[in-house]
This record gives sequence, C-alpha cells and structure tokens, in this order.
Amino acid sequence: MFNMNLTSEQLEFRSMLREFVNEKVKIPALNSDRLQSFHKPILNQLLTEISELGLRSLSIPEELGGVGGDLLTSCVVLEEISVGDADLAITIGETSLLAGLFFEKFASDNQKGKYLKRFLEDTQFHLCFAGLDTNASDGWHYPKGKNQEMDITLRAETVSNEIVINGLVDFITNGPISDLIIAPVKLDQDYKLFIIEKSNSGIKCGDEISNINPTETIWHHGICSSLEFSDCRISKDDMLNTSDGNIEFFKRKLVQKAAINLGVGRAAFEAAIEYTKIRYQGGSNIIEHQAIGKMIADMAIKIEHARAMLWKTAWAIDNQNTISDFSMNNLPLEIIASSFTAEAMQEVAHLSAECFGAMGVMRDMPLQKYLEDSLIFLNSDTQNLSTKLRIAEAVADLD
Amino acid sequence: MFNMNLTSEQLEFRSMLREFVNEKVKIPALNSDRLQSFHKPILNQLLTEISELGLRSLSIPEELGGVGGDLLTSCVVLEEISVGDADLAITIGETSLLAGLFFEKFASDNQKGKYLKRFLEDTQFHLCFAGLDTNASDGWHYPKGKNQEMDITLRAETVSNEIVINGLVDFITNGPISDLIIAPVKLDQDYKLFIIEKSNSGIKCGDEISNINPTETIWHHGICSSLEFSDCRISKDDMLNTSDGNIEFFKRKLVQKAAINLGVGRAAFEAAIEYTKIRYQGGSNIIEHQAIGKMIADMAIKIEHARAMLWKTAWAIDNQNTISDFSMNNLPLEIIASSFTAEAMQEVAHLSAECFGAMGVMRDMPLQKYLEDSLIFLNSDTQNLSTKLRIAEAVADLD
Amino acid sequence: MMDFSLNDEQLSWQNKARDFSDSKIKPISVPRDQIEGGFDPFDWSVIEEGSKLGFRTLAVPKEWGGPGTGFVTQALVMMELARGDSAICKAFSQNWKWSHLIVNACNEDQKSRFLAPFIEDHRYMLGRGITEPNAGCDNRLPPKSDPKAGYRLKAERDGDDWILNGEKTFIANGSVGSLFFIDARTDPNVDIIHGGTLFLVPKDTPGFRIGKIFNKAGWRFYQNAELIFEDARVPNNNVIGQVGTGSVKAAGGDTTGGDLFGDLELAANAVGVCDDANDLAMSYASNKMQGGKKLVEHQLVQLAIAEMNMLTEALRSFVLRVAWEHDQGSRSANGVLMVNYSTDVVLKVTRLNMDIHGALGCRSNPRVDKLVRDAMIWCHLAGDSNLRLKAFSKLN
Amino acid sequence: MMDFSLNDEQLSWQNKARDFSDSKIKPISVPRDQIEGGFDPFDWSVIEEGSKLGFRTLAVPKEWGGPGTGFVTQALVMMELARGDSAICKAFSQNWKWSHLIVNACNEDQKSRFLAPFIEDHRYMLGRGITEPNAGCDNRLPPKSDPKAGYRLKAERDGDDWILNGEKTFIANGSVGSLFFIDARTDPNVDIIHGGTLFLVPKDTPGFRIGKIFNKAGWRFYQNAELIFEDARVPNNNVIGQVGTGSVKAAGGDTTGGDLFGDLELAANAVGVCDDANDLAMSYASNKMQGGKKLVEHQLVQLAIAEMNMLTEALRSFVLRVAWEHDQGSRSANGVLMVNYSTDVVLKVTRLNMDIHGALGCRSNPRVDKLVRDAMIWCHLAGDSNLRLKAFSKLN
Repeated sequence: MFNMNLTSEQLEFRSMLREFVNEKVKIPALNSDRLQSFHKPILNQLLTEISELGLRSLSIPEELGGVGGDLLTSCVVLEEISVGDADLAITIGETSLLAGLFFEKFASDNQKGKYLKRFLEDTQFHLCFAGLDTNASDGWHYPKGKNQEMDITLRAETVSNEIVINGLVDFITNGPISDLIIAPVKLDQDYKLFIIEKSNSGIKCGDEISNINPTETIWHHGICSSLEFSDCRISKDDMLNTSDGNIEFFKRKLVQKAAINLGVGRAAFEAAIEYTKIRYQGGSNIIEHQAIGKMIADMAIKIEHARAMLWKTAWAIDNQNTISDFSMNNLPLEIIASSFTAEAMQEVAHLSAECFGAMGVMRDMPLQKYLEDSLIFLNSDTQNLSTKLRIAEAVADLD
Repeated sequence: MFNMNLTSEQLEFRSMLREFVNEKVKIPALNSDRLQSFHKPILNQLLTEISELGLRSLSIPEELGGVGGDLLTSCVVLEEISVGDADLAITIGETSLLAGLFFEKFASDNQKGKYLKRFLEDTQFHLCFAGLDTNASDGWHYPKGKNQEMDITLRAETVSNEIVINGLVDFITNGPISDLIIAPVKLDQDYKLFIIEKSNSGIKCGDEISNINPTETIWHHGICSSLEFSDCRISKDDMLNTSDGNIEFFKRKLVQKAAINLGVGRAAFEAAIEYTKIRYQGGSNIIEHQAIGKMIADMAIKIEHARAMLWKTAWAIDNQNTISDFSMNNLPLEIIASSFTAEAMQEVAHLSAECFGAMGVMRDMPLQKYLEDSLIFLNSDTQNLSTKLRIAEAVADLD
Repeated sequence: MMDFSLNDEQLSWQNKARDFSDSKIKPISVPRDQIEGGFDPFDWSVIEEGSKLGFRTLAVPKEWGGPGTGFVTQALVMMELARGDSAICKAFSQNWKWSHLIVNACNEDQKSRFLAPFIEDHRYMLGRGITEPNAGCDNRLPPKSDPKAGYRLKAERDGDDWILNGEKTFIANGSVGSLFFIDARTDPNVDIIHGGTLFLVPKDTPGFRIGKIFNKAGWRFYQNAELIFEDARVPNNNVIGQVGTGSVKAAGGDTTGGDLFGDLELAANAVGVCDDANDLAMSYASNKMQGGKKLVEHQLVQLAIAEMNMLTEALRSFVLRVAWEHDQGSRSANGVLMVNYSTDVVLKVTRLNMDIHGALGCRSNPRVDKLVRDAMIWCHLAGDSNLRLKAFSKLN
Repeated sequence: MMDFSLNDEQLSWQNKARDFSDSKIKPISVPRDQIEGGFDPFDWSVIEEGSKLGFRTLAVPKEWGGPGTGFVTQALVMMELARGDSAICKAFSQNWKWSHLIVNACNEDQKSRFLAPFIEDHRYMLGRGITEPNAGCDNRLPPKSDPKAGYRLKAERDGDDWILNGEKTFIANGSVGSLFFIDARTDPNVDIIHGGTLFLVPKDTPGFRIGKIFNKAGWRFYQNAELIFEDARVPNNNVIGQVGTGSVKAAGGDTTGGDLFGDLELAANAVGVCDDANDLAMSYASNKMQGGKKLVEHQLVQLAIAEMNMLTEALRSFVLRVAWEHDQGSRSANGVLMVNYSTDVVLKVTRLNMDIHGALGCRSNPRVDKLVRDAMIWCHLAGDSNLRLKAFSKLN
C-alpha cells in the first residue's frame, strides 16, 4: 500500500551522511583555492572515507555482504553527498550502481567468487562502464525511436576459445580509478556484456579528462578518461548473464545522477537561505524582502517537486508492478524526472546566485561552482533540447 | 515502508470512474451549446449519479457507512472526475471533504446520530463551509505570518442558552445546494465551529454567483453563493469538537482542488494528443513534428511532477509522522503543491491550445474551457504572486 | 540619421486615434465582449463612426482618395485603437491590410472597380480567404514533399469566368465583408506556390455564401466565418496578377497575407493591449489595499509592473523600428521575429496584469479577463510554432 | 521624423570597431579567459592598441581632445567590441562612463588636471568606488528608514585636505586604474543622499592602495578589486561639486554611476554578446550532424535559433531607441527598463546557444561556455531584483 515514509535505516543513514558532509566534506570541497582552480582533482581521502561508510557496496544485497539499498536509497544517499561535493557523489555512485547490478544480477557464481571478496575488502576498488550513454542524443531521431545497438563502439571476435576486443571508448566515468570494467561489446552481430580487469595488458587508459582545454570545453563531473582496447584478450567465462544490462544501467544512472543534481540545487538553496538571513540591506535582512522571499519559495517548489518525482521514479524502476498495475503511467519516468531536475536545479542555482549578488560570480565562493555544476547536468546525461522528445515518443506511441 | 503502489480498491475505483467519465460525463459536459454559453449550470443529473457511486461519502470511515478513502484517494478520484468536468469535481469534493471531517472528527455522537443517516440516504444532501479561504491572500503579510482569526466574518453571542449568529459570508462553494453548513464563528472572543441546518429561518442564501457580470468578472468553479445570517439561532449542542477545524479543512481543500486542477490539465493534454495524432499538416500528422513533440513532452513532465508532489502531500497530511520522522521536510507542502500545479496546469492548457491552433480559441470547442478553468485556479485558491511567500515564511523560519 | 521623433502628420493621426479610442471604442469594449454568440458582439455603428474619421481607409494612397499614410503612422494609430479594444482595432486594420494588397497587386481596372466603393461606403469591409479546414500551416510553409498540401478550393475556367468550388474557414471579416480575396487552385497538380491564383470575389457573387460564424473566446467583436463556394462564378478580370503564378506571388507578399503589413498589424495591436494592461495594473495597484498597505507598495507588485513595462517598451521599440524599415521598403526577418515577439509579450503582460488583479481573490475587473482572452489569439496567429519556424527560414 | 539610418560618422566608428574587434579582440578572447587567477587574464597590449584607435577615450568631447561621439555611436561601438569579447569591451567603455562624469560634473580646473593625462596616456584607466562590503543595494535605493544605510567610507576635513578611511570592494578597473571617483561620507549623521561627497583620487594618493583582486567566473579579463584607504590624503580641490550635496547629485546622475550612460553601456554590450552567440549557434548548427541530418534541419534547433534572434533584435531596437533618447537629453524609465531587459535577453540567448551546442553531449566550443559565464554578470549588475524595483520607482 501507498506509503511515503522512509525506513528507519534510510533515515539513519541519511542523517549520518548529512553530518559527515557538514563536518568533513564541505570544508575541503569549498576551500577557496580549490574553488578558484579550473581543475578540481577528486578528494581522494574523502572518497576512501565514504567508501568505508559502506557507500561503495550500497546496492549490493545484504546476503552478499552489502548494504542492500534499493535505487530509492541510492537517491537519498547520493543527494546528501552531492550537497557536499557532486564529483564525489558521481564517483561513488557509479561504482555502487555497477557493483549492485553486477553482483546481484549480471554475475555468474564463478564471477562472484572471483571478485566479490576483493571488492568488499578493498576500499579503493572501483568499477566503470565502457559504453556510451545515449540518453543525451536519442531524441534527435524523433518520431522514430533509435536502435540502441548503434552506440556500442567495442567490437570483438572469437579467436581460439578467447574473446579478442578492439576499439576505443571515450569519456568513461571512473575510467582512471577502476579495477574492473563492464563493457558492452559487439560479438558476431550479437550484443554482449563482459567483465574485464583493467590490468589486462590489452587495455590502455587515457589521461584524466580536464574541464579546461584550449580547444574544447568538456562539461563533466567525476573522473573521466578514455579506454582503448587493443587485442584485449579475455575468456568466454567473462561474459555476463544479461541481455539488456546497458539499458538497466543507464536508466538507473540517469535517476542517480538526477539525485546528485538535486543535491547541487539543494546546496545552492541552503547557501541562499544562510546568506539572505545575514545580509542586511534595505533596512532588514534581505530574506525579509518580498523579492527575495519569492525566489526562496520558487527554489523550494522546484526542489520539492524534483525530489517527489525522483523518488517515485526510483521506486517504479525497482518495482515494475507499480507500472504494470497502473499505479503509475507507463512513460520513461527516468527521463521525465531527470529533464525536469536538470532544468529546475539550474534555475535554483541561478536564483541563488541572484540572492548573492556579486558574491555569486566570485570564483573563491561556492555559488559559481554550484551554478557551473548545474549547467553541466543540463547537457551531459540529458540534452536539454532533444532528450524530451523521447517522452513524446512514448506518449505518442506511434508504432 | 516506502511504497508507491495504489491499493487494488483505489485502482478499481479509479478505473470505474474513468469509464464513467468517458461514457457519461464528457458528452454533456463538452456539448457545444453548453461550451458557448457564458453561464454553465452544474450538471445536476450527473451530480446525482456520481453521488450514487459513493463519492459524496468517499471520505467517511467505512464503519460509519462511507467509503473510507483518505486524502490521497480523494485526489485520485477527483482528478478523474475533473477530466470530465471540473465543476462537478469541485462540488462533490467539497461535500465529501466536509462530510469526512465532520463525521470522522468534528461531530459529537449526538450530531452524528442526527445527521449521518440523512446524509447517507439522500443523494442530494450536500455540505458547505461558511468561512473564507485565506490562502490566496495570506502571503501579503510576509515576512510576518498572519493572524488566522482575522478572516472570520460571523459573530455570535449567547442569548438565554441559545447561540445567535449574525453576519454575511460571501462566495461559499456549495452554498446554494447545501443542507448543512459548517460555520466558523467568533463567540465571546473565541473561535468556534458550528453545524447549522440551512433551513434555519435565520439564514438567507444569496443567488448563485454567475461567471459573467456587467461590473466584475468572478473567477470561480462549482456553485457559489453568499449566506447571510440574521439572528440565526442555534443550540449550544451544535458546537463542533475541534479547535483548528478551519485549518484542517482549508489545507485539505487546497490539495483536493489542486487534484481537480490536475484533472483539467490532463483533459487538455489528452485532447492535444488526440488532435495532433489526426491533424495532418507539413507532410505528416503534426504529433510527428519535433515542435509539437516538445510541447507534448513538456506537458507530460508538468503533469507527472504535479501528480507526484500532490500524492506525496496528500499522504503527508494524513500521516503526520512522515514529517515528524523527517521523511519529508516540514514545509507547507499543500501550498508548494498547489502553487506548482496552478502554474503548471495553466502552462499545459496553454501548450495544448497552441497544438490546436485556431480551434483552441473557439467557444464551441473544449480547449478554451480548459484554458479558462486553468486560469481560474491560478488566482482563486492560491494567489499567483503572494501565496508563495507563505512557503518562504516557513523556510525562513524568522520567529 | 537616427531619429525617433514623430512628424506633424504622425502626431496628428496619433492624437485623432487616441481621442476616438478613448471616447468611442473603450466605452463599448467590455459590453460588446460580454454579448453571447459569434456575430452579436459586432457593432456597425463604431465602424461607421471610425470610417468617417478615416480609420477604415487609412492605408489607401492619396491618389485613390485615401489618407495615404505610411507604416509608421499606421502602427501608431493601431497602438491607440487597440488600447481601446484590440478586436475593434483589428476590424479596422484588417481593411488596411487588403487595401495594401489592392494597391500593390491589382491592375488599374480592378482598382477603379473596387477602391472607389471601398472609399465611399462606410460599411465596405475587406477580407481574405486562405485557410481551409485541412489547410492552415501548410499555406504558410508548404511542405516540399507534398504538392497537394495547402488550400484546395478549386477554380475551373468556363469561358470568361471561373467556377469556384470549395470552402474557406475562420475568414476574418467573413460575416461582414463586401469584398474577399480568395486563394484558389487553378492547377491542382502542382503545389500552391505554382498552381495557386488569387481572385477578387464580391459578396454578392452568385454561388458564394457565408457559412458558420465562429464564436471565439477572445477578439469577440471581430468576425470570423466560413465562406462557401458552390459553383460560384467569378469573371476572369477579377484574377489578380497572372493565373497560376501562385497566389502568394500575386499578392506581392507572403502567405500570412497583406505583404509586409501583416506582421506589423499584429505587433502594433499588441503594444496597444499592453499599454491598456499597464494602465489597468497601475491604477488598480495604486488604490487597493492588501496586507496593510497599498498593493503598489509590495515588492512583488512592483516587480510585476516593472516587468510589464519593460516588455511593453521593448516591443514598442521593435515595432517602431520595423515600421520604419517597412517604410524604407526593407524586407528582412525582422518582421516575423517582431510578430513572434509580440505574442510572447502580449501573453506575459496580460497575465501579469491578471496576477496583480488576482490579489484580492476571485473578483476582478472584467477587462482584465478580456485582455487575457484577446491575447490568446496571438498564439495561433502570430507566434505559433509554425510561424516561428518560418522566422527561422528567413534568417538564412 | 522617425529615422533609423546611421550617419557617416556613426558608420565609420562602427566599421572601425568591427575591424578592431575581429582582428585584435576576438583572437585573444578565449585564451585570456582561460588564464587562471584574478589579475592574470588582463592584458595591457589590447588596451593600448584600442586606445590608439580612440576606443578608450571615445566619450571625451572634441574640445577636450576626444572624438566627441554621441550615445548612439557609443552604443554601436560597444555592440561591435562586445561581439569580440564582452569583458574587453567593458574595460574600454568603463572609461567612457567616467569621462562622461568628468565632463558633466567636474570644474574646469579638475578637467584640465585629469582629462589631459587621460587623453595622453594609453594606460590611463578610470574607475569609481561606491560599493562596500556592507553597502551594495543600499547605495542604489537607500532605505528611508535608515540614514546609516549605504557606503560608510569616511572623509574628514584636515586643513586643505580630506582624510579618507575605509574600504571599497568589487571596484571595476580597480587593479589597473589611474584615477578613481570615490564616494565618501563627509557627514555620517545623515543619509548618503545628503551626507555623501564625491572625490577624485589618483592612484598614487598617499594612504590609498589596492587590496584583493577578485577572481570571477565571468568577465575574467575585466578587473575588479578592493580599494583600501588608510588616512588617505586628498586635496579639497579634488571634491566634485559641493561638499555634502550628496555624491549622487554631484555625479549628475543616479547611483548606478555614469549618469545616463550606465544603463546603455550594459545593454549595448549585451547586444554584442547576443550577436556573437547567434553567429556561433548558426555556424555550429549548419555543420554538425545529429539524428541523420544537420542540426539546423531539426525544428527544435530552428525554434531555438529563431528565439535567439528574436530576442536579440528586440533588444537592439530598444537599445538604439534609448541611445537616441539619451542623445536628446531625455530621461525616463526607459533606460533602466532596457538594462533589466538586457539581462533577461543575454541570459536566455547564451543559454539557448549552449543548448544547441549541447547537442553532441559534453564537449563544446569553450566560447559557448564563456558567454554563459559572462552573461551571469548581468544578473548582479543590470537586472537584479533591486534594479528592477528601481525601474518601478521610475515609472511613477
């Protein structure tokens, strides 16, 4: 039956993380030197500490030694971390999502045996996915949907009982820090997923991608690099037990990243409240001016709506009967939620910057970072013009 | 634990109503003569039929002979009715909400005994509330909250064991058709609620308020009139057992009306899909054009977000522990939800009208009615400029 | 050299229009709007009075007996008339649109046959029929892939005449017009750009009649009707330009009608509506109390009023610039960009005015509601997605 | 009579600015933006080169050795320079703002002491210090209830000199200026309108130094710094106007600085940014493929480009109109409405450009990102809620 209460475990976990973020994350993350620098290396020490709190294994079932959180729990948790630092949340979220899917659904017993212990014991053990997220561009094919397969860039062939993989995948979140790679590969006209150790001599990891670049700006969060496969040899036993693993992964990733985006908006919102309560102009603290009050209210409305839909979406993805029993509409909820969140949080960051006046554009202050973070979300996982058309495709149901 | 599945009763009730609306309501409600006329009398026959389906007693507990629906159920149900006709939904929703509160919470056993049977048996028995909804204007007092009492217009005094009420209340939903009135009254400096039969000789019901008027436009839904109390004598036993009944009532009413507003948006949305799938221009049905696809997607995003937040709000109002255990933020969720819904559904109706081109402004077609309905919601229960400031008040927590 | 000042002739027309608008249009604006039905809100007397002052024939050149005003003057007059009532203004300016067309595209014989009665008869109204039930946007941006797209009304040669069969819909001034410009297909096998022809059709043409009169939510005074052609017989000397050179080209302009004037007409009208909304908002906010002070003392209301004025002045600047460019004979994307823009502005400004008036709940000046309904008309005339795509096509 | 054409002098300045912008500004725009730090993105060489062509001293009247251009010309030049780089344009036009002030408000002695070196030295930059850490909006709209609101920098008389103590923040050209106009309180007991005085402070004034140089997300080339006054000694003949008549009145204009010019400066700059964004969008969309066709063939992209151009042309029209009104000496709410409007437009247009470039995911032309960051500056300069409230106050 309908119920919007979080479990006590979820509530405790969230409140523990909120405290952790306030006490440990904000100070280094919002250090003015770090804020001013174009390149912001990941806060490695905090990444390890967050791993130790159980976040890497958040989505792994309890019976396998994980926390056993569902997608909703991931949303709750990642929003909190992102209030402190979006890049940390992206990094830990990627590993947690992939580990959850892999150990719960995609892995054979053999593969579990091979990797589970290592994963649980090594707090610096991360995962990445060597495939392209096509959410950002699929809408351009409207009104005809697009063949998902088109975007697999890795090709493999079977050579004397081994699988040999070739190809380059650009822009892989967690690429530089991962020990294991889940890779979608085209093998003899079929699409397969494989688990591959990055230490494989046939894999070359590119340099970490920087935000600043003389010829192109690269809007991204977390730690990214390319991975190049040159005659990368693996065993047939490394094949995963799934036929639509990439769809499952990207759908969840979109929701998780929207939760992280929500955290950025919340950080901006909380900063605005704090600042407008102490900034004194026009005869009172500026929060008492109607003009500011309206902005505060608009931010709250956007944040609450984004979260309500996001939680609903996370629930629906984990509980398909919510759609099959018609409690919710059969629509691409993850795109509905993430498109709204991206636009709404950009507006929230913008409104907050307006509350800050000149302080909103100073590079040694947090606001400009929130604003930049929110702009990146607008056109990375979803594309602000085209992605929505996938919603229209589903509504129109033209086939 | 968190769960977004509706119960099978809710799902069945909804699907029964959806069928009822499609088969019985839409044809008379969207009749072109009715659409063209400035004055649209309530569809009385349908009001009775809907009552017979159990909607008047929707919120009365099952043990008292009602349906036992919570506020969430009311939202689900009223959205469906409103897809057919918003005025029907307003009318039945007002009675259902008041009857639920009265028989479950406010009434003494004596009062229950006096009215319950009559209410359950008479399908034309309705209730109204003789007090002003202040949600629309309270925000103007920002940053200081407003004394709720100010808006009670009825004054009473005790005269030889009787209560004598005087005063005029304007603009009462269900005024003309109600048998029972719940009235907030100021009695010896105290605020009290009373239950009063409209047949009392001290009450005069004004004419039904019309939308069209030579000197002022009156934006409203449902059936409204004034009620004038002239030495209206009632017994002390007619006093209700509540101290904050008007707050409880208006909070729920705001949520219910947002659900009705959502139904108006959905009607416009569904009309747009239907039309753009058959309107052929530019070499294809226009739904296949990106420009239309984007509008369809924007409508879907707004509707899904409005509904997600509305259900969350309805749940939270019925289950206060959702806020006390911190599953949700302690904010005026009903204002957050209804402000967003009002703006979003106005945009949905507008986008739909754009899909219709010239057909969107023809008075014999439904679209202009949806548009007008949506505009009324913007500035009736909430005020599009000021109401939001009550959210800011809560966020700022200035006391 | 850059100069925004008005000359004496412009100032004089502006003043005359302002007086007429204040004294004759505004007083009947809401009362006519509140009359039920499609035709009934219309009123001949205001048309006749305005006609006597020159507001029906404003765009007719001096050599044909009109005032011979330029686009800037026309824009200024529309702003004033629309401030009184947007729909009544449009009932006048619709005639200017088609007098531009007569002057630019008709031959001398046609001019003398039709301009003379137009000048003389204060009830002589003009209209143009392009739109058909299945041909709306396709007339504006005919899809290259489908030569059958666009209007289908058929014209077949019969001796010295043409026989017209088919139906037009939503035609402005349809129920009150004396003369119509009708777009018809003289060659059904090619697209409308190549197989369309424009005809002059007087209202008493045999086989031609008015169908349904549309009842609209906004612009209620203004008339839109179906035109029905059943073997309607039109003489060949009523063909404008050449047969089959395309009605668009024949009309010397684009398919929205009225050459350069069409965009200006709507955008200037929108300025008038906004001026009216600004007056209403300021006057209401200066008097009503809410939360212990005048509405106008609340920041939210101040911000709304500032935004209304900001958008209005941006639009006014754009309209004056384009009107001047039109007077120079300059054609660019600016016209269609301006009319798209007028839609955004008129919607936003009338809505903000409604929000301000909503400050006391459900009761309001009916004029506030009327302006919102009038503004909705722009969405399907001036700024729908099709016209915005057209704006893009002109940018290349 | 209404006329939008440019005269020869205006055309000549426009062309000169266009050439300089294309050849000298645009090539260094992104490279300078990508240099870390607060001061380092600045580059004297482009300032010197531009100065030699007259772009530093453009607003100085002919009798003082400047080109003596009017507001329309200044607006046209800013549009061109900003198309190359918004921040570099502002580094030039900031000097025009204060040369307007010298000309309008300074006495002959002050003019000869400061205009002469300004004209001669290609590195002589001007700035004005109003803002302080606790006095931002209060300088623009001083609350009547609180006479202490607004700037607090203190000036006390000492013989023929004034001793200044206090601190200014975010001061434009702060780290590169040779001369500053400093708003100080000569009477701390009354409000700034009555107790403020404006001083001329050369950079080598004893006791005056530059503090922190701000590192901004946008307008990175443009300098903002703290100015620190510790017993800084300024001669009495550096007082502009009368002591205690209020620095606002002394400056002959409003508190946003620079009289009528301040609003025009930002709005014209925004037009240049929008022009740049439009060029970028069209060129990108015409080349990149997505979903089997060029981006520009997608309706969504066409709608975005049409909207960008629509807003740009509306803004350009508004700016030209207000520039002309300024040249006529006309003051109205139009200036502040226009600058509010420029904020909305520059934000929207640069964001739409970003959306179009986002069509291929996370990689983009860094200029696209830069324009969005530059546009954010308008939010706190030209269109924050305080300035919008100010716009309202001028409507009464």
